[in-house]
Amino acid sequence: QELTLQLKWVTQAQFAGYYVALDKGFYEEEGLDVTILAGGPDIAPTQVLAGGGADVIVEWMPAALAAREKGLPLVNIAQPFKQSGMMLTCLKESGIADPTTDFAGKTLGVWFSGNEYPFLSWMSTLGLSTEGGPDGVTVLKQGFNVDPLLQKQAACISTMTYNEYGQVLDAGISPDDLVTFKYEDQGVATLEDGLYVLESTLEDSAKVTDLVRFVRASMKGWEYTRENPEEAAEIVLENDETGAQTLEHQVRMATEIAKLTEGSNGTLDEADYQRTVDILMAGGSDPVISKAPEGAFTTMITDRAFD
Amino acid sequence: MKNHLPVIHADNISLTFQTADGPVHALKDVSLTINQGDFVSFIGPSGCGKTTFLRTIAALETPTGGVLDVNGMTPDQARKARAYGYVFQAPGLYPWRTIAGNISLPLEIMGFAKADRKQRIARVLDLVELGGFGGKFPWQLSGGMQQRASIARALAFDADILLMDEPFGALDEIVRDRLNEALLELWRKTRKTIGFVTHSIPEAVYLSTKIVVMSPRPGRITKIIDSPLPAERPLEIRDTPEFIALAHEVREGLREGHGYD
Amino acid sequence: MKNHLPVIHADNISLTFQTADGPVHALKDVSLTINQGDFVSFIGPSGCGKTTFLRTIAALETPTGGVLDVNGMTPDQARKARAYGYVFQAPGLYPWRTIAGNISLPLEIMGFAKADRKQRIARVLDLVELGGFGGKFPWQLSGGMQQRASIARALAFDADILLMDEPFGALDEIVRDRLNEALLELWRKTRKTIGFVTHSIPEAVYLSTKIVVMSPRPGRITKIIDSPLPAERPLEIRDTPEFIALAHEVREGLREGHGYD
Amino acid sequence: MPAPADGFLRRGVGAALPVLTVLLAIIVIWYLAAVWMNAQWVQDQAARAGTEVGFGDLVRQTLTQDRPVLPAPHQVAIGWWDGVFGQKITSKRSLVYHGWITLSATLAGFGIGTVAGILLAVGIVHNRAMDQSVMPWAIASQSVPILAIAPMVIVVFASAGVTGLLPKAIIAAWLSFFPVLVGMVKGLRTPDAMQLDLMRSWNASPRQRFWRLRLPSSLPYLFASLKVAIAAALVGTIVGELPAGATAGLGARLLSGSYYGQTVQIWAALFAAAMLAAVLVIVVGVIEKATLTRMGLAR
Amino acid sequence: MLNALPILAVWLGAWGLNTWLSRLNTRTTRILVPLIFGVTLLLLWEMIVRLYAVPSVILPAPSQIGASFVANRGILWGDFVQTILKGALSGWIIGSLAAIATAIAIDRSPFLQRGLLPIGNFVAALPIVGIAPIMVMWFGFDWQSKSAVVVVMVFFPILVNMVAGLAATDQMQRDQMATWAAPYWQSLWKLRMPAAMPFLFNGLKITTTLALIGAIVAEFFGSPTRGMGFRISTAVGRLDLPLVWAEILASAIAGTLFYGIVALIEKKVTFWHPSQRADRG
Ligand SMILES: Nc1ncnc2c1ncn2[C@@H]1O[C@H](COP(=O)(O)OP(=O)(O)OP(=O)(O)O)[C@@H](O)[C@H]1O
Ligand SMILES: Nc1ncnc2c1ncn2[C@@H]1O[C@H](COP(=O)(O)OP(=O)(O)OP(=O)(O)O)[C@@H](O)[C@H]1O
Ligand SMILES: Cc1ncc(C[n+]2csc(CCO)c2C)c(N)n1
Ligand SMILES: [Mg+2]
Ligand SMILES: [Mg+2]
Repeated sequence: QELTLQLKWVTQAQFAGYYVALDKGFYEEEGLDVTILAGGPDIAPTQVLAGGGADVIVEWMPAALAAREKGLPLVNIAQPFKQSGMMLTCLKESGIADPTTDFAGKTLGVWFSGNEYPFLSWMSTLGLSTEGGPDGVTVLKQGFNVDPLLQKQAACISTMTYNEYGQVLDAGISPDDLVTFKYEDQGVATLEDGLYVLESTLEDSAKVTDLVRFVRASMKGWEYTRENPEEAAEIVLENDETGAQTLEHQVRMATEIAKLTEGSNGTLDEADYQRTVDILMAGGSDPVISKAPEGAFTTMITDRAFD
Repeated sequence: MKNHLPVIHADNISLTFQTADGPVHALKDVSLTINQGDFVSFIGPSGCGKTTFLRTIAALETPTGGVLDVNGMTPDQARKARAYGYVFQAPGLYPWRTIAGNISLPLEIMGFAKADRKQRIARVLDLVELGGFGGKFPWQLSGGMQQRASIARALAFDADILLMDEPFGALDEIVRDRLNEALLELWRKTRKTIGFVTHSIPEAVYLSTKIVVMSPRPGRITKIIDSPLPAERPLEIRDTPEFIALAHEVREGLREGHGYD
Repeated sequence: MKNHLPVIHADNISLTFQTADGPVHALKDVSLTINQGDFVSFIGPSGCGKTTFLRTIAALETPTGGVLDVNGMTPDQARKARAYGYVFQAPGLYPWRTIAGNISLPLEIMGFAKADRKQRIARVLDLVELGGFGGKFPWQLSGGMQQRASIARALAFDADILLMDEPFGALDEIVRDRLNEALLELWRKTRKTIGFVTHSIPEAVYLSTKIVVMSPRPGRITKIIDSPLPAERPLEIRDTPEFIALAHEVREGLREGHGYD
Repeated sequence: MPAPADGFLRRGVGAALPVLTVLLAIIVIWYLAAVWMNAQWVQDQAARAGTEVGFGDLVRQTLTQDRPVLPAPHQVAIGWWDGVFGQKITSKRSLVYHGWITLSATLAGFGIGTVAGILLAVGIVHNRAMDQSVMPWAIASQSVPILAIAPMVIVVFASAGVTGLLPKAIIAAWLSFFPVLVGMVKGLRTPDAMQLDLMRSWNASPRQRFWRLRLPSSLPYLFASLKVAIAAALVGTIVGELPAGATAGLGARLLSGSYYGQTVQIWAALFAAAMLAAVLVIVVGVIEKATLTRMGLAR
Repeated sequence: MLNALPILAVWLGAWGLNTWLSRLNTRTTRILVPLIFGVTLLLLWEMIVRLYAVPSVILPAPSQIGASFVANRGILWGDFVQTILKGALSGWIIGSLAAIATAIAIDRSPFLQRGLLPIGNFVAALPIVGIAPIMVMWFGFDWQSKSAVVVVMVFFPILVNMVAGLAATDQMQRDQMATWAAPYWQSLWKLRMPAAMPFLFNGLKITTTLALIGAIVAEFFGSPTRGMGFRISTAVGRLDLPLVWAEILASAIAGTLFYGIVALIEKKVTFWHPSQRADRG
């Protein structure tokens, strides 16, 4: 059975579980022929799914729910990532110590293309405008790297615990010179990498069986990754076609990712889901989603997978 | 020397171009008969319709009035029957073909067999004294040689009627003299019917059996002069009183019709 | 009629161009004296160095041998002293300037005052019978009119020496006759020294006080003919025996030096 | 025959000397700029470490940084050399491998664009309705931001089951058809009225007129625009590789260099792209020269 | 298959109409024909999207795009100002002026010309968009970095054209200047500059579209929260495809206008050039 998975971003250890499952033959064991498509800055996985270019996508829940409200019936079928790895990393010299008071008037780097929702929610809970000015924050569309911080073009930039933060350290800035605000700690964490399909896929029982097998094999891959981060990193490296990744960085990423997948067998925790929805709806004037979605997730797949 | 079979017969030809600035009467009520073997020169100031008349004969323009008859056909039928060899003022050779290739082009288009083409090319090259230059590209030749090649091209497919629009306009006087001699020689040998446009009075007088003087606005024929000169014409004939008298007559004819701006 | 002040004196001038195919002897041992008020025609087959000699006088080329003296100066000093009005074969008008603007251009460069410029432009436009066309752009005029404008431009700043390189080469015979008459008239009025290149024997004979026949490879003077014709020359003079004899002499001179290929 | 060889040599040196001088000047300016632009970081680091740097150290450190703002020429050269010769050409770290991916899409796009451009030009020259309809829209098509279209082209093609080289090639073709169209229309229209009249006086068919007159006359124009078009195709491919989730190719290499702030990698990829462009243009130039010489059009 | 019939019918109908109109060849039809062509394309697009039920997240219909264009005109205007006016236009102007000045400066030195021209020709053919990430790193997020990319992109094509233009006078014209003993600046102003204009405008026209590409590509590597490139990538993330296409439409309109304005100025400045003059007949 053929199945195509669209990743959210480029080939890196963030998606190690899937690559490991592919490489170690876990998918094959389940009788699946899986193709993994790497993502990129302007690839919106939701759009690829809608266009029929993929059967399953890795996406963050805010983007998925926003797309659902736009009329694209996305359903979460599994949630390998239990925790959020997102944070804002600031230079200490910028004088930011407390998010509630110190952000005003500062310039912050943010990722767009559907990744801006957690940040926007946070700012609206803080009551800060994102339109600049002394009482708001100036937002930059952050590119793909941590240069804005190194070049001091922004006071803070978005980083993931497992990726960009490490790059800041690699660039020669010591943790002592940095201040970090994890979304988890700020109480604005939303669910990240989950697996999503279209509602219509779930109406096809043959497809559902495939998905069950797919999720089971993927989670086996994640388990393997947690136990063998180094080997997982090597597998990722082999699959990276740009040849830009380094083993060192991927090992660190695999190790950090392990902390985020810890405690999830892939089944979505309804409480986490509810918290994410609440945060997204909390945003004052311009919430990411305006009403509580219905049928945006199903545990049927994971239930059958781990029965 | 004249042959009394009429080849081209124009009866009250008119041609008006519609332009943005209003109509231009390039030809008005032009009547003329050209017989088999005639060498007819057209002379007249710029814009008097010489080119237009030649083009009309060759069916490159369609008259807006009058009847034109070529060997009992319409000009367009005659064109399709490949009755015309046309030589323009500039040689207009194709730079990507050798001289032989250039002469071959119309033959290819008309579907002559390869062997036949080869033989014809050799013949006309000799005729214009360009034997041995067939393999050269046009830009490797002088202007005079190019013009001879272009005449060879028009001769190659043995059209009955040769139409030449100021073929020697761009050449210097000495080269022109030589080509004039060569053209006369050719005409004597082949007895083709030739229509020849020129700006030069001596050239017209030297070459023609019939000189047609035209005048502009509207383009019309003001005088037709039959030449009393013999067919055999050495270059020195131009210093004879007959020649000078004839040239004088042409010049007077020209001046009468000349509205100079 | 001649005036015996020498203006241009060439003594054994040679000019060799170094080209990829070896040296070209454009001029070899050319000696000539031109007096104040002379009208000198240069005639000869293509490539005999007529243009090169005119350009050498105007300091547009530097001779590789010999001495050239213009009013006691080197040609380059004379050029800087703005001694020359040069008319090229093509009109060479600037398409982005009107006719008046074109005539004005050398005047601007030479620093004439505005009012003076205006007056001079009006004068020379009248002289070449282009009054009323000052506001037109070059491309709106016929070739003959453009050529007259270019002559007007060379006249506007009253240079002592007028050098003209086949100025009427591209015109039809009738227009050419008119311009020849006008040029003679102008020369009679102003008594400028004129160097004039042409391919046409009648033109050279009709205009000149001195005819210089040249011959190519190497470019050299083969004959210098002083004209016995009077200064007053109606067009009809061309049908007189003196004229025809002179023309014949020039043609013979030409033919001698002519290596025709 | 020492003379011609000597002349050739002298001419060669005569042509090379000014270019070399300018190149040298550029390299010197580049080094100065590298020192100047990278100094800030060296000083920041020193300040964080609480030390002072002397001038000698400053220069040395600015030219050896891992993540320089502007890498020094020798760093780029080493990065490029390592990318081209330091790897197996099948390695994903090899610039040859990525260059090949980009090249194949470029050539495919160039091919599609050229064919499209020529066909449109032929249509325009022979059909007045097309002449008046197509040109304004062809110009408009070039103002569409292809970078924005690129991901969508990829998605639309992917949804139709087409992935890989073709979508990128389409984007390359989008940029390269235009110069071909413009040049070819001009070229097909170069035969003057006289040459067309000659054809008519020989009673040539439209087909003969096209193959024996219009097409050969247009070739010099075609080649001139092909040189522009192939460079444009390369730009198109690289732009197509940037956002569209391409995982290999020089564009992807530029981007992944950008992800990880590896300026040397960006510059090395940039130089590889530059050289690819130069080689492509030169190859078209050589073909042009050969063809035109054979046709007797090159003098 | 049946769906294809009406599409085919519209196509053939419009084609026939255009063929007929183009025969008339009047001033009105010369405007009408391309318009009909464009409208037909839009119509076909609309029909394909509707008849084959193409999801709007893949390809929205022109009607949706139009509606989005109208509804979002405030945003579109802001993006236009940011990307086109501040980024592309400023860069284009600076780049052009710099190129013209450089061309004049090296015009007097054959040595520099021989040194710079081959390099200029070479650089003009390079995929310069690749410097966008570097420029964002150097000049920051705002329009300055976009402008810088555009400056570098347009500089060499204009330089090469301008240098060629300054050399485009013919021998006779230069000789004329010599016989009048014209000093350098006079012959530059009165001869070489006007003669160079057709070449210069050739370069200016080519670079209008380059400027747009450069500015938008650079936004991709970092930008403030406005600009056409920013909006497009954000809107794709939000699956607001009609807005994406509205931006594309805006950019196409802006680009065509930009080109058109330059072409219009060209027509005014080089009115004398044969290519600008309607020939007889
Ligand atoms: N295609 C055309 N459209 C409009 N007017 C034309 C066209 N062809 C020729 N004319 C006009 O018709 C008149 C006659 O032109 P024609 O070319 O026949 O003159 P000509 O005697 O050959 O002149 P020349 O000696 O300058 O070649 C001129 O006024 C010319 O402007
Ligand atoms: N710049 C140059 N470089 C090399 N050779 C030249 C140059 N200018 C002229 N020649 C050569 O010098 C010779 C004389 O040329 P010139 O132009 O003076 O002849 P001409 O008598 O004016 O001929 P025409 O009647 O064709 O104008 C010719 O052989 C020509 O090819
Ligand atoms: C233009 C741009 N958009 C989004 C992201 C964010 N993103 C997508 S996946 C992922 C995980 C770790 O890299 C992150 C951070 C980015 N980096 N650049
Ligand atoms: Mg004519
Ligand atoms: Mg000459």
